[in-house]
Amino acid sequence: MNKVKKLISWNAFPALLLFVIFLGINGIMTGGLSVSFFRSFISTNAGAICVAIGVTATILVAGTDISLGSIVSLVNVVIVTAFEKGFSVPQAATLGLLSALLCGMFNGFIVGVMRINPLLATFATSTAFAGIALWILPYPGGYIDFSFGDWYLGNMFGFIPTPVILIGILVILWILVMKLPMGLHIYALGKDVKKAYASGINVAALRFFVHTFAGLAAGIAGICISANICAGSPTVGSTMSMNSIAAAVIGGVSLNGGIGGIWGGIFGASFLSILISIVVSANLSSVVQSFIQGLILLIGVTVSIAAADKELKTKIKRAIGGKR
Amino acid sequence: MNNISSILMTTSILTLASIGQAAVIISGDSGLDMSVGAIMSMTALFGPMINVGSGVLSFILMIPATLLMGAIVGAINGLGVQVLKVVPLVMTLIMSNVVNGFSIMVTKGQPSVMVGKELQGISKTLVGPFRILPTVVIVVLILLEVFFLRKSRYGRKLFLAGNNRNAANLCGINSKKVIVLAYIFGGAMAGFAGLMLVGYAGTAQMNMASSYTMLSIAAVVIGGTKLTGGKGTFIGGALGSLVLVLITNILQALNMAAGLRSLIQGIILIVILMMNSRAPKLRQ
Amino acid sequence: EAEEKTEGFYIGLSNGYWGNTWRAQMVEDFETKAEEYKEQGILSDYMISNTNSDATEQLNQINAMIDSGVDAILIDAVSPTTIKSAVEKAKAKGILVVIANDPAAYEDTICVCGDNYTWQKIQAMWLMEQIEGKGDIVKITGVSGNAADTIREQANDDVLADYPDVNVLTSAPGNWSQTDAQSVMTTFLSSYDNIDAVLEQDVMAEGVIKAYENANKDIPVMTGDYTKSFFTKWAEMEDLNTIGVPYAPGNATVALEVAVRLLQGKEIDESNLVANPMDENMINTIMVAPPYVVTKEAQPDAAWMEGLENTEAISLDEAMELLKDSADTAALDGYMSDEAVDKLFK
Amino acid sequence: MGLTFQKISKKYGAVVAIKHAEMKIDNGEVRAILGGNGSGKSTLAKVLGGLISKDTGEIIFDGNVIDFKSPKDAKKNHVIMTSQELSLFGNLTVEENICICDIPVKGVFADKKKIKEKSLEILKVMRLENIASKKVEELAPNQQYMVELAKALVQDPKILIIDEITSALYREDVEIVDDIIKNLKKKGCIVLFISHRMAELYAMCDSVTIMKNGETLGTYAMQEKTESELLSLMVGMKVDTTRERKNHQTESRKDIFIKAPHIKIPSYGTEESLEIGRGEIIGVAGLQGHGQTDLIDALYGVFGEIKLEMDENEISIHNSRQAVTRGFAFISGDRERDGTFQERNLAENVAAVKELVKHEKITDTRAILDSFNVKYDNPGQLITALSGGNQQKVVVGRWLSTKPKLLLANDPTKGIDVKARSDLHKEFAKLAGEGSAVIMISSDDDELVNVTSMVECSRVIVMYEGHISAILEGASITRENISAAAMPIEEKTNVDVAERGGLDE
Ligand SMILES: Nc1ncnc2c1ncn2[C@@H]1O[C@H](COP(=O)(O)OP(=O)(O)OP(=O)(O)O)[C@@H](O)[C@H]1O
Ligand SMILES: Nc1ncnc2c1ncn2[C@@H]1O[C@H](COP(=O)(O)OP(=O)(O)OP(=O)(O)O)[C@@H](O)[C@H]1O
Ligand SMILES: [Mg+2]
Ligand SMILES: [Mg+2]
Repeated sequence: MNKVKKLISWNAFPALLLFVIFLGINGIMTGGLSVSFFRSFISTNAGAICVAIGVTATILVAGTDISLGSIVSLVNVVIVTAFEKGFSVPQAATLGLLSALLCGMFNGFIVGVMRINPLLATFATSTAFAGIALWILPYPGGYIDFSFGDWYLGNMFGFIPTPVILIGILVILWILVMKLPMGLHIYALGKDVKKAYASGINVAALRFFVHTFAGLAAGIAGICISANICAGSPTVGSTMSMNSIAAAVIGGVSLNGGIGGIWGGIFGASFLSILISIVVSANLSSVVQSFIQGLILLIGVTVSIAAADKELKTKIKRAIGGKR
Repeated sequence: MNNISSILMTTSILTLASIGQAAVIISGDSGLDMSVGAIMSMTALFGPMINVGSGVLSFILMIPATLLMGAIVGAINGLGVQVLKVVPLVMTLIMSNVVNGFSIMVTKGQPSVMVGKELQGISKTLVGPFRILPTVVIVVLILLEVFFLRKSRYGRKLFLAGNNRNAANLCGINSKKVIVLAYIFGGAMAGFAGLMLVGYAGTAQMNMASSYTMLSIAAVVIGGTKLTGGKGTFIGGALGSLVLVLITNILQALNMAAGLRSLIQGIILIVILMMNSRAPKLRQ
Repeated sequence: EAEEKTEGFYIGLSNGYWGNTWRAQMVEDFETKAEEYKEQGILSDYMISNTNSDATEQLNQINAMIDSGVDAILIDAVSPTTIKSAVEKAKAKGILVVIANDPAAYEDTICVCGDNYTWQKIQAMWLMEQIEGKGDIVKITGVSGNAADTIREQANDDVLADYPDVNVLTSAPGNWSQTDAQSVMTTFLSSYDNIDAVLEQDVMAEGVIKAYENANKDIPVMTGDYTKSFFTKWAEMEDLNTIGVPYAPGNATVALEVAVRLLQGKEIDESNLVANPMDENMINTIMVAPPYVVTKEAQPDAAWMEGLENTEAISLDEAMELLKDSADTAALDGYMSDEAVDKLFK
Repeated sequence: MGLTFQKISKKYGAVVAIKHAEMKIDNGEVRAILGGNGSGKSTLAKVLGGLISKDTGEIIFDGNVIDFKSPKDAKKNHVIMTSQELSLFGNLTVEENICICDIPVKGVFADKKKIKEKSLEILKVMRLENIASKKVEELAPNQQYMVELAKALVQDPKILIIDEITSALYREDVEIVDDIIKNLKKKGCIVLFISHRMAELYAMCDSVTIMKNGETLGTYAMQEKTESELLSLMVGMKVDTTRERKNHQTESRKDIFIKAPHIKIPSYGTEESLEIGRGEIIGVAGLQGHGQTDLIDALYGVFGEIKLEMDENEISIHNSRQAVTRGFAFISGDRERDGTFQERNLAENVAAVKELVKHEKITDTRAILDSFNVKYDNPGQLITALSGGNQQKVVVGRWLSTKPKLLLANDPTKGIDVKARSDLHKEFAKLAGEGSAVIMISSDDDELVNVTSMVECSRVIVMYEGHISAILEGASITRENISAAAMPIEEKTNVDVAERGGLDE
């Protein structure tokens, strides 16, 4: 009973609930959910989920990062170019990951050390990163050995799909970070910078770390997407940044910082993805699709925000008849 | 010379958008309007469709009509932020999807837009490089800055509500109303900017103004307004707009690969932000 | 193999961009034809999904279509390289995949796309004829990195290679946007005193004209646009020397016509297939030539009309007549008739 | 040995916050720093705590020059600062907050068990074990101040700076603090104690350094000087602290003009009623969290609609705007959250109600500021450029300039120096004298006794568990009676009122 209560009051619960409900609807509409549905769902959306994890980390310290999509594009371009220059697939992927880390560190430097508003700083860097991607590979093209795609669409340790492992790496890494003293510091910093500073927390270093982590997440997202498409596309991530912020908010992560967790980002992103499937399966007239999609999104966000609203909660509790 | 006037025209349009954006940012609570581009695109499509008898009359009607269209979206933004309590960034982001979807739904993706001579006349020359639109915008800018933002009771309330909502409420200021009105004003300005954009461009397309969202935010911030709300100016936003348009134009004139251009643009933006918008040190 | 059906197919169209009139018209053309097939019973139903350049969203949409049990999917990809996993999945389920409108190269698919190369070549050849093979010109290109832009610029380059006396002063992307083109052209005008011709592509012509009007300069010979509003303007401007070649939104409809025949078990005559623009080694592409070439007076015998069976040279007046019931922003449109498509098959 | 400040100076831009401050403190000494608002106490404390840099001067501790580059640096050296603004994180639990500066680890990971043990140890001393796993945002303000102190103590301070965190504490908490400080003294810890409450200083401190305009004027043994001597030193003139006993409450004189029969106290789900007379100052006393704040908030319509009878008319108030137009004024206890507009200047802060809500023109902002003795340069200054006390005066000025009929004030003199406090009391008395009424909460019972004595007609109501447990009038308004009513008989066991009453003249 207590566990149920805890689950219900969990920040990410509304997103989880929305996801499950929409998953069910989708199952009904397409006649049952199959293993292959989940496999293609996860392999298609692992990138978006990783980016949502990354952006959630930055939002937790009251920041944000809208350059992750551009980093994803850059990673894709780097991997393809490196592969075509003769590097092996693992080497190329490592190079892509490294460039994402560098981008993340650069963001961390600008936001943490130079103290520039994260929204604007990452807007500027996103322009720059997207520029680099387009500069390296002006046109979609190139290819990566299909063994990359086979690896990605296959399993690891016999039965776990590779994308799940990739997301799992990020999740485990983050869980470990949360167990470090740094974990508490991140939540403290998200609540109030000045107090964090007064409490002896190294604000610049934490910001730097969080953006670097976000860069890493974008790097893994880039690997997922590159493996899924096995080709180069210099703008492949361009729309991911904004989607991921919406995902985080649906997942109960407060844009003011200090509240929520990466599970929120994960469920939020999953909900957004399943929403797309539903809108397609419903076979609506094409002119109303995006309008309806926007409306459902709005409802989703409102639901998850209302669910986190303390005043509303206490009002409901009072109505049910609890004391104080 | 001609290039200057083109810069001024684009700056004027961005300035109009940045005025609305500034009001929303000033309104505080991490206020931000990510739907500026969508509103502009929408009014650019629907504004010129107004056609009642004479061209002049149509043109005169277009202005209140686009202001109204923008204001309606702004009102939904404002209510979403204040009543549904959705964070502004996300609320306005989603609204921008909804608005774009709405434009497609209504026009079935094929708007019938014939931009009239009168509307296109906004880029006519007055004297030398001074064209009608920039001149009007400068006058509007100064009037709004002085008589709306600084002198009017509403403007002063906006600053207070944006700075400290709680305190403003306890003083008897209806912050909710004040903030919603800021979104309405922001939407209306974006609506008007969209009309001017289509007048300048001569033809309308779906999503033609999508880049104006981030540009307007950047312009406002480069102009010295903090994203935390409670303070700021419209004139700063105009200067920010000029800077951004100049950068774009100069880069455009240089012949280089698109990626490189975007890289340089990003770096310039970073440098401007570093020079001009760093948060104060934590240790004084 | 199961017995071939000849009707009652379920077809999906996944459209990767949805931000302009052109694409809306493409979808509408598709819908019109699909409705017609539905009435004839050839299609049992069809579904359409749109995304605005969101590659992941498009993959989700295609997956959802596959899960809905379609017989064929027509894909206009966000980017030619981003749909591999969905194409593989569809093929694995025995679903026919037809790449529509914008080229993309995938094994075991058929690609039915607009012939960007021919389309731009016609305009470049016309422009060269107008300036008699010499002079200073400026070029406004589309969105850098876009596959169509690359092909079109290739056509421009190939044509210009034959004219050593033509000097390209400068070139900048106008992103297929009137406003961007206007601002680029304004910059050009202030940088160069003498411009003999403007070589632009697609829907940016009106931006170029506006830039000239604002600068109060005479418009030189320029390549044009193919929307009703442009033709209207052209008709009003006595001195404007230009050409309109529609890049027709009907391309996707041709893809539908082809897809239905493939589902019915018909086979394409290989002589009609050309190399895929995205992969020279893949001979799987049907190039759809422009349905019309519009010049002030129809020029059916011009050099650029050579070998274009499905293209009709018409005059400006004829074009205006064709467009009289359309919206201002609508493109001059057309697609191959069922008979013409039948000719592509064995 | 000990701690020595040599010629410390600090400027904020052009504002000189401290100049040539000098001070020497022995190990195990509890030193009070006393000074008017803006005299530089907090600045000095922050310099020591590494929060801000100093311009010149040296700090020497146990023979070594110390110059901390950050609070982190200071903490490493066990120089711990608690601050007026609190450094707690509402989203974390009490135990996490207590340990956040130095999280115990097992290997590389945070050790949750250790965190719990460590914080429980301290919380036990404070008799607050039950809040350990609560989130800080759920705590009452006084509990938060105690947690702030706990957070400092757990870092094993060699130098502890207490900057006004006691100003919101209730007496029972202050006594715990007293014990804690005695304990620290025994360990040889240096305590810098900043407070405007004289009684506390006398009870806890060994010596006192007086600051004025950023300078240290001198150091005295605490018992050497009387309260009024100290005040004269810090204000620079004679201060009269004797109280004018003139509250002759008589039933017949009461001229009731507001009746509030149903005041909701949501924290307890109770309801109270109150009748308010013209010219009356009503003090509201009670232990923290017994519904005093709710009482005032409810009257101002903060909890939704309230029906009142005003001048024999039925009225209803459901938001601040209506309250303001009815002539109510509201001074919240949380100045930063509910009072000041920190990005705006003094003039705008003052005009917020009168011009923008009541639509009455303010012709001379300076006159208003001057009449409240605000220390400022010009009305175009940001309000944050003023000290806390002066900011409070600006807020009070904002409301009093509207000539309210009923002033609701929640601990309006919290953190305000003695001079400013008596200025404000005079303003309240003046307002009452003009026929308005004042309802004022204070965490300081002495203050209530004092302020109610300044007008002819006054009462102190004492609240307990959401009810008014006593209404004291006239001569029965004494500190002893207030405490007695605040802690009804069966609970009044371990608080020895008489002993601490000795400091009260
Ligand atoms: N951040 C700041 N920027 C500029 N000036 C400041 C700042 N903080 C304090 N000051 C100035 O420094 C002087 C000393 O301030 P300080 O906070 O030390 O006073 P205080 O003695 O603590 O006053 P109080 O009793 O009101 O707490 C004041 O005049 C104040 O105006
Ligand atoms: N941002 C600032 N700019 C300029 N001066 C400031 C600033 N902040 C504070 N001061 C000055 O520093 C002095 C003390 O400021 P501070 O806020 O520390 O007051 P305080 O002593 O803590 O007040 P209180 O005891 O009422 O809380 C004031 O006189 C004020 O004028
Ligand atoms: Mg202080
Ligand atoms: Mg203070």
